[in-house]
Amino acid sequence: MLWNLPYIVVVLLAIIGLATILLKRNLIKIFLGVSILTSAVNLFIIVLGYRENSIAPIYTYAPSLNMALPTPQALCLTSIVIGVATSALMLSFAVIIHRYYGTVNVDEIRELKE
Amino acid sequence: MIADVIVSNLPAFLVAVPLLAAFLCPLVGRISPNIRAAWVFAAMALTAAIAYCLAYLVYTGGTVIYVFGATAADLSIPLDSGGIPIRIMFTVDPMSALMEIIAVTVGLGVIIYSLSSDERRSGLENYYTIFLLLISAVLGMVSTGDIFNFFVFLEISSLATAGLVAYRVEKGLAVEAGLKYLMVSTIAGIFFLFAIGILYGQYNALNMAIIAERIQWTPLDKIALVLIVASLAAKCGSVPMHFWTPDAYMMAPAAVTAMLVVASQASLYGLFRFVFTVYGVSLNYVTMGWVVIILGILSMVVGVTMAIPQKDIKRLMAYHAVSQTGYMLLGVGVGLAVLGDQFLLNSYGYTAMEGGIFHIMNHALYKGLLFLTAGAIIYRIGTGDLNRMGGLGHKMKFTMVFFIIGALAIAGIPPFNGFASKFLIYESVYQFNPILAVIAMVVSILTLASFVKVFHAVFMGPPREEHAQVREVPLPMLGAMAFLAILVIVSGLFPGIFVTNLIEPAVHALTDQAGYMTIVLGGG
Amino acid sequence: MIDSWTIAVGALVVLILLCIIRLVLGPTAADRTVAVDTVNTLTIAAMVILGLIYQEVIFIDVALVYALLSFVSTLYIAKYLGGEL
Amino acid sequence: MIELIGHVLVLIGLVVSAVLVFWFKDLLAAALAAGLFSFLISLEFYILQAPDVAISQAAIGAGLTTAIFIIGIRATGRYEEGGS
Amino acid sequence: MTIIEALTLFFLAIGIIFNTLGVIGLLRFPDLYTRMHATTKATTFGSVFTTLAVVLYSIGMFAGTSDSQFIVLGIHAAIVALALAFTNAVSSHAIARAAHRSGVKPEQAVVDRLEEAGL
Amino acid sequence: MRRELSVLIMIILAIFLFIMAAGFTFGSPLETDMDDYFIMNGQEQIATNNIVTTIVFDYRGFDTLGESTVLFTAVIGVALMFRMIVRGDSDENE
Amino acid sequence: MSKIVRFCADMLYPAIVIFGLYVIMHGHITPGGGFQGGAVVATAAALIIVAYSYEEIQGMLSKFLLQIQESAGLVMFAGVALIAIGLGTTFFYNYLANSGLLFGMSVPFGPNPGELNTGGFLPLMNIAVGIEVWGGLAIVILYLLSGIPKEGT
Amino acid sequence: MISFLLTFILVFVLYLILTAGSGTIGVWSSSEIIAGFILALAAAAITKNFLCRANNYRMANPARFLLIPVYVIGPFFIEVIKANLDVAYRVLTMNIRPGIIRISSGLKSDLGIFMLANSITLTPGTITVDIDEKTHDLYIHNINVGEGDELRPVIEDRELFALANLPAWIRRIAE
Repeated sequence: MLWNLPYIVVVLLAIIGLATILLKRNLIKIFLGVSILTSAVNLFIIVLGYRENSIAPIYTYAPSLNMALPTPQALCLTSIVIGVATSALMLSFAVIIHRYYGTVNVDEIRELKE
Repeated sequence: MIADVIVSNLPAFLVAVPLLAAFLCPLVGRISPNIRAAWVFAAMALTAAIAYCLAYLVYTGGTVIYVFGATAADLSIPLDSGGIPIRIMFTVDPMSALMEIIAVTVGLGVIIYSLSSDERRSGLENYYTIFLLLISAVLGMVSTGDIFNFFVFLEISSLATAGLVAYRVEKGLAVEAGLKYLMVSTIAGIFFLFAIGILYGQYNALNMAIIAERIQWTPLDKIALVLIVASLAAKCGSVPMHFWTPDAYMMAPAAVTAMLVVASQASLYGLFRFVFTVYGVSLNYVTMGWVVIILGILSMVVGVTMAIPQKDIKRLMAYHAVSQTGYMLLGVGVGLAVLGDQFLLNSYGYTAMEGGIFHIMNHALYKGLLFLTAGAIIYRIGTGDLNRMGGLGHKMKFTMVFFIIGALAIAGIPPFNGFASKFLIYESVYQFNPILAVIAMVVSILTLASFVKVFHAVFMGPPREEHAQVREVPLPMLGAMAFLAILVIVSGLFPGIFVTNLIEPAVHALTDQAGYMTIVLGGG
Repeated sequence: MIDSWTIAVGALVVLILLCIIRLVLGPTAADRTVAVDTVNTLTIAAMVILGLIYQEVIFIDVALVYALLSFVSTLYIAKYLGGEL
Repeated sequence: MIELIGHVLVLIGLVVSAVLVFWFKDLLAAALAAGLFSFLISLEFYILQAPDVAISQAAIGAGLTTAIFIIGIRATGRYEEGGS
Repeated sequence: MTIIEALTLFFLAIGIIFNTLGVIGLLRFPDLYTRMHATTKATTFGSVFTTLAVVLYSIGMFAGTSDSQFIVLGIHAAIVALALAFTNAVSSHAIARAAHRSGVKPEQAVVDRLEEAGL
Repeated sequence: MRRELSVLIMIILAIFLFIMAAGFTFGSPLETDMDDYFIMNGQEQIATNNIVTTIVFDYRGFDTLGESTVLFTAVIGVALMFRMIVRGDSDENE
Repeated sequence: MSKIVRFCADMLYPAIVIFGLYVIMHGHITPGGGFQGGAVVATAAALIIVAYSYEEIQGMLSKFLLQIQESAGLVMFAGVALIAIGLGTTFFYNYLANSGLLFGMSVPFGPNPGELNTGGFLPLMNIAVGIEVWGGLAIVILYLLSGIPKEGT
Repeated sequence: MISFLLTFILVFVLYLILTAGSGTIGVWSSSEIIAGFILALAAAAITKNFLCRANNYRMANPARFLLIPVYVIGPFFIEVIKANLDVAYRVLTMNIRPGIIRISSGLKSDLGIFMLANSITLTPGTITVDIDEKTHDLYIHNINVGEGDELRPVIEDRELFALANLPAWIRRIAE
């Protein structure tokens, strides 16, 4: 019914995230791109596990036994925590870099370049 | 009884012991420096002992399976699950065992070195915490038989490595190098997760063996393979994505650099594991083999040509690390290219792969040794600039000897271990395609030239007056270097022992996809 | 009865999309913050009603987490805008 | 039918807010758009019957990530071009 | 249709209307403070009313079936409504304060005592 | 140069990802046997109603240990980064 | 922030903490669990941090305590899993499920509202992870705040 | 100690409200009550310094406490509805005179000023913009400043509310 629209959205999000990473020059903006890319892959994993007319994989009063697949949700939880850990570390790097160079523009902090 | 319990749970302890030690390290490390050093050393030694015991078990008794959370450790398939492994499992085959041996050996040497060389720095309790975390991540990566678990350990190693590379925050460059590494590995990790999603979505499984059984080589599988190879190649510093390596290797403390080599090789191991075990039979061998070969050749050539004009000793060595990674890729790639043809495989394919995998081990040893000597030099004279060195030969005799051993080994001069593995690669690659062998030899000669230059710049020449106070480095650092140097010499003098006992089982385990699947899926 | 809930959710989602227009236009960052804050409120309402539509009591907890936590991020933005961070 | 339209609208909102993150020059506005993206993706998880993931996205994505990004922007400078 | 159902629908309609008015106000009003008048109050009350509609629905269902899940539904929805009213008031105050401090001045204002006080 | 290369990489990846998107069908997973096992047996074996938690902490508990370790690593990394600022330490240079 | 926000933070802090603990505790019945609940409690700490200035925070939240909390949570997590080895089974074997001890009740198959006293060691692990995530995320925010340059530099 | 007890009672009640409907002791199950007790002890131990920061235990009196819902449902609600109609009229006719005015409240306690500020914010037409930390005077953005009010430096708080004297209620509850 919805055809593959969620998958298409995943692809679009991934492309936007990649574009932010590759084309933007500001470190914070790049990190925002990374977080979008992470969200895209999370959404991809969740969408993989969705079944038509299913309920959440938690037994409550809800009578139906047609449940969405639980494994992708478990994987996605792991992925979200990894994402927040990575962005915390990256932001701390950016803060330190700003203290040394006074800027977070990628083009201006390339001192290592030959 | 207790011994039985410990032996049957060795794979769990292999990761749990360094992890527990790391969790407690920030607290224990605050008490006093001596307790911290004792704690770290004890944890590392215990881990090494566990790894050696496990490797012994694997080499004598065949692949060890450990299922987390099952009633029995080898119950890979529950009785009521209809033939699917549902839990995470460790599958320690000889290849994994080899990597574990390498990791803990280098790790032990590096810890001893680091306890002495880094003692004047600040934040050491956190530093050693991350060090232990990195070691446990590497051990987990090489042991696991589950693709998502592999991803988790990959991320641990990414974050830990980035933290270690940026350890010298008083230098802005270090932070920049760490950030660069973190960006590359994060994006690689995200695409790796995409690949996991594709494989999971098609086959509803996360275990390597069950995916290997079900895989059908659809277009989606091809995309997943491309994503996996690209991300892991970026992590191990192969050529198209090698730009992070020189910065990271140069700015990290010497001990960390030696460990970085091991971490990169764990990614390389993951690449091999995915290509051979997960995709295996369904793969188009020749194409894939040539892709790996071309990656390897490019890495070799680009690495060595970039290395020659370098002015910084660690940066130069970093480019050589890229170049040496190419040898491994070349050897294994040749093996992969002929994997479909049993005759060619027997005639030279196995030899090539033995060369490539032996080179992993040798490279970890001699490159670790070289980085440690470079660290020793920098420890005493405070700079890595080749132009500001010279005449250190008299002041640092032992370091010079160790440097010579490492340099000769990396250049492939007999009787050191570099020669042993490179020779295996040359002779087999020559049968496969002579041009490749010639390129490999030329690269080797260029490597030798480069190291002769370094040797001359550092140790020869007249003594400079600003280095008048330079003395030999402390004893633990010398001990660590000697430890690795002896291993280099031993594996160079008796390569046959190593190849027959360690490398051959590893190569056969890597190429034997059906055997892997039988062990995991048939062991109900 | 359920249909009216569904229509309500549809209306809320349309309103969320309309708020994005203010996010695009908003001349100052404070305007954008107001837009995002509005989206929070609407999202919480939509989540509560969706929980009822799915007949799953437990889903309400998500809305509760949301209601309590989106507040914190709004405060961070406000503190930054006010120049006190 | 209405649920379907709602679902499609949420997906469109996701793409639009992601484009906004790319497009804004003001990093604070970009962080705000990322927060909005987080809310919407959490709603999408909710619609896709993954309440566990929706909670963690709400708690981590909407609450904490926005906060640490704001702190990061404060520590490094607000506008994308022209450095700090 | 019982009284409770009718009341539920009424609350729901009020909530949606409030929300719509709030968002229209967000789009149409000229400056920040008037927009905040429109949005924070209208959407807060709109969302609180839709949530209260859920509470009413659960009360009605509990009276009909005496199933304990409707207790949980009603109480949690009520807590959501409470939290919404509580936090939205404070956050709109915080935004207004921050906006004034960051230099956004009210348009067509007849008087600005805060500017004069210089806090 | 760099910009063109970036656009090229993005186009290649976009093609890949669109092929990927076309390979799956929304709402009907291709195979479900492992997850059906979890749904049918998880509640009984672990005595837990939330199947996701069952997977996160029991069937794939080791992943969760790794995941917590990732967070721990990040925190220790952040502490390592900010040690100069917080305590005002400074190292002797090498 | 102004007095109103500070007072609101003071009042909401216990409420969010108990709500986070509720999410942690009910991880095996309702959506939620250690990570989500831990993140909620960490956000409560973030609320306190945002309501007061950085200097005032020093007396309220101690980095050292949070560090201990984080380590303790992880050690508890691994320790609970390691006990299984002592009982003769494997790492992460759920030895408490269906045992009748603490958290060891059985649940009937099929739809049911759930009971707190079930789940084997899952609630213990939820608590452990909750403690860890709480400490970890709060300490990250504290460290990042310390990186903000002082005025005039 | 008093603050610990008060916090404990508050969080315990909150936990019980959250878990209502789980069993048969009242509407709670025994395990929920035990767990709630332990968790409330933990939460109170952590947060005891926050809830009663001002060492002001006046609100522990149930008579005052229970007045709050009465206040919200009664006068506050009436005021909100009246103000809503007023604002709707002004929005439709665009007959607005916005401005920021200063309100003197005379309230001393934090809770009182908090309730007044929130009441003002939630009443359509007015937003609390800022607060004078010393005198507890509020600065309010009003969508329709009364004629002549722009000239007065300070305005009494009860003049904002036409129907019910909200400040008097708040004073009764919180002072």
